[in-house]
Amino acid sequence: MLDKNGIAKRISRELRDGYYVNLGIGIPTLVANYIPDGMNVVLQSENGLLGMGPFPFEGEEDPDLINAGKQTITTVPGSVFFDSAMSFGMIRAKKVDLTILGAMEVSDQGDIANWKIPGKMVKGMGGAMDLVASAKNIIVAMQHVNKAGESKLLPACTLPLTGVRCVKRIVTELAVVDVTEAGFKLLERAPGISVDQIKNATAGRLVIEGDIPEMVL
Amino acid sequence: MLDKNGIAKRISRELRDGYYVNLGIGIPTLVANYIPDGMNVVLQSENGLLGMGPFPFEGEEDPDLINAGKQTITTVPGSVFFDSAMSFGMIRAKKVDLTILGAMEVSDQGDIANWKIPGKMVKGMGGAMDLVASAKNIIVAMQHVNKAGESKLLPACTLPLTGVRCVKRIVTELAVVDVTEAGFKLLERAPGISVDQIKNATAGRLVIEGDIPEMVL
Amino acid sequence: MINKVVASADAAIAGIEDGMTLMVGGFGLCGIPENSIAALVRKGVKNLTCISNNAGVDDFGLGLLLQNRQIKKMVSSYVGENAEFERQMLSGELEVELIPQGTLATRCLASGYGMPAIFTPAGVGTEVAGGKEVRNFNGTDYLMEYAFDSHFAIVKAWKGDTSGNLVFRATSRNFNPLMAMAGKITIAEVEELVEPGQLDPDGIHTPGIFVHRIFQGSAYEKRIEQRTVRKRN
Amino acid sequence: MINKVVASADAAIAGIEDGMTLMVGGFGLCGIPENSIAALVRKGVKNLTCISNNAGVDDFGLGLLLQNRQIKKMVSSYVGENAEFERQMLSGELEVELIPQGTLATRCLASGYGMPAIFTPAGVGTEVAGGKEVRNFNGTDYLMEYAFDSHFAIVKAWKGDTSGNLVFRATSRNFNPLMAMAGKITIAEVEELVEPGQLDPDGIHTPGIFVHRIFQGSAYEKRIEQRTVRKRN
Repeated sequence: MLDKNGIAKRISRELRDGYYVNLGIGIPTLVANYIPDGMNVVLQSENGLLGMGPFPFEGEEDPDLINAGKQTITTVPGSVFFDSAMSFGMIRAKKVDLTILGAMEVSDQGDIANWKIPGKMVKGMGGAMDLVASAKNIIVAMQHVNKAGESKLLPACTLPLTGVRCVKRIVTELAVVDVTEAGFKLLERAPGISVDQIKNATAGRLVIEGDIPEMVL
Repeated sequence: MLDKNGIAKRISRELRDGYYVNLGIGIPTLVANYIPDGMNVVLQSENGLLGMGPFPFEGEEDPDLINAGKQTITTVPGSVFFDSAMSFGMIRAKKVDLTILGAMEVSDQGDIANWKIPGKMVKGMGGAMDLVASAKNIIVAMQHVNKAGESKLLPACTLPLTGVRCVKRIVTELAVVDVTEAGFKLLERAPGISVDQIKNATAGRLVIEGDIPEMVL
Repeated sequence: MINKVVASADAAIAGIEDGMTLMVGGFGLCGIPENSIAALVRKGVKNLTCISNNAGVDDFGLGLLLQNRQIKKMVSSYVGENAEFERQMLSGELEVELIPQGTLATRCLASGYGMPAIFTPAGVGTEVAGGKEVRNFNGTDYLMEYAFDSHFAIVKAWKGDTSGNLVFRATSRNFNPLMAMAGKITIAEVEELVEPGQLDPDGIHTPGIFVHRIFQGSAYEKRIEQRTVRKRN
Repeated sequence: MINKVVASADAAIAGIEDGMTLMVGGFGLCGIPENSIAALVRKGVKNLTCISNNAGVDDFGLGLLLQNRQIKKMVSSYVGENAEFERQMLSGELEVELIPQGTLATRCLASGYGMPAIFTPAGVGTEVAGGKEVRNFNGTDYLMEYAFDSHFAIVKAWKGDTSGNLVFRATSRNFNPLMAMAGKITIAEVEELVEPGQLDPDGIHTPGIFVHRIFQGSAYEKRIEQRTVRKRN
């Protein structure tokens, strides 16, 4: 079973040289720590920055320089700032190659719910609805089951949707699955996890064809 | 009867302190020469400049700095450059206080034709259709009659339209008229011009109420 | 050039009355018009509708207006991290309209560019689409969303000149130039006010034509919401 | 940062084939991609559709492609001052679609921002409205106009860095940043190519994400169409 860093590490293998990538809050943010050496990947922060760098050294925080999670950050050489309309413009025009974000639920048609739990304080969707509606490639980083042991990979989402038929791939502590016409297609098992464990943790349609290899991290 | 400079001079009396103004090609361009001393008027050039200055001194022409008529120009302190979408954005959002442009024909409902003569080479409308569709105040600078002596202030335009019901005021070599519900309303006579001369030169509905004063230039 | 300078934040917000709609720039606490917000608190205008990406924190940013019960409705994309906000919302004192962030930005752009409506795929198939026109272009569904209509926009820039030209710094740009374009009356506060000609005409983000009043703010606190740092090796 | 540098104008235009649609930046002869146009002439691709505000003059700018019979159709707002253009148009060799300048600019913006269509009042009640959807918002009629779809965009900037970030100078900006955003593949030629980090991140007009290929041009002629000067007193 993978921990959060393991999920981030596995997702980092989806990166390609020359990609512009938007990382959501939570596990997706950790992916930045696993960009392979020598690979040129540019991070987009939807509050108006291309070329996000690491967190600043203590004492060098700049209140005018934050990411979409409102964390103090830095730039890299070649960074550029822009307004929010241009930021979502480039997202909407599919200039961002890969969007990685978290989810509460994903359906086996690729619907995603990650912004609202009825009865709880609603904080808002931020940029998530724009990102999922427009991304040319969306990978979801999430836990396969919730704290009560219930599957979060469902036949249909029970929570209010963030976007429909948009998720392409999901990486969890147990598995990598793609969203296909036939449902979740199992691609890889986490180290030490059996196909049966994944079956039991998946409520949506799960397609298992041939031998399912273990992830290479 | 006014010459071109006279028309421009009369139009300059429509300027107000703090106005942003777009001047079309031809007579409207001359209006810049008659901005009253001490009055702050900012000229917008729709190819991407606010704060157009005079023509450059010989030898100081900058090929990267032209106006919408493709003439070399200069800037003034506080000038700003922007792209064509923002330029027409500010025009469309009615941020430009006054647009002054030429016309081939104007109808007594305020329709304007100034871009195309059937049978002749069509050069294009440039920014004219955007300007007339969006300007909050449009003044037309034009000749009252064409070279054949025919009125250009008509009951209806005969040429293809540039915009409908948009012209507010017209200044010609003979008169100043406003476009009203009842047609062209005569406001002022050019020096030495009689009401009858204006009547004879106007094919559209002409409203004459009371004494018509002579222009003050 | 036209002089847009007003003497103070209090002078800048003249004409803002109870019940009006204001756009307020900033993302989180980054790039918010601190001086103008303080002036609104002093003035005590009530029943405001605020269009702003976020709602500040309990004791800073728009949170100050919330504390003071001056806001009737928030139009935002994300309103977390604000206990007083949550209390007022759950008690029904505060109305909240949540809008996808890109839709919020583009509706500002639409206002500034005189476009009555725009199309975006954000929110299609979700509760955000409720009651909205859905239109298919080239096989993709889009929602039609309207330009914002607000009485005032209040923005914060890094530098500005007396004719209202504005330059923003780093990610404090965010919604500020968009709201500056969208306001019927736009108020800009700047860290440094300069004379016309002192800003590079190629580097101005907001042309002065969009700005009606400008003043140099003072004592910027620039509070940081998530101070995240790394250790030196 | 991602390196977008190509060796030459000829390398930059690789993949442009007969019958394709190109957006070409510039206003008149101001800010046109001189080196790329020369490369297109050398390559001899034919039946091009060119979306560009103007069509150059007889012997410069897009006029060079017209002279060489490489353009099938022009999509422009103004095409005066070009005798060869007039001859080809009147003889039916050249197809011309005239579009209001603001509509042209905003249709580029729409492409760059992923919006399938926009609304503008320009052309309502004129022959430009023919066949288009008219829609009334708040008592005003607007035409619905579609985003442009083009294979390549070719733009000229003043400075650029190897990752494709662009800065334009004075009014040579015009349509260039809009078309840069709108191209499926965007080619940028610059007067000065620098390393990432050498351009002010607050002053970049076109972020490199929109640019696919960049090269430093040479021997810019920058011809002036209307040399207007005043006398020194």
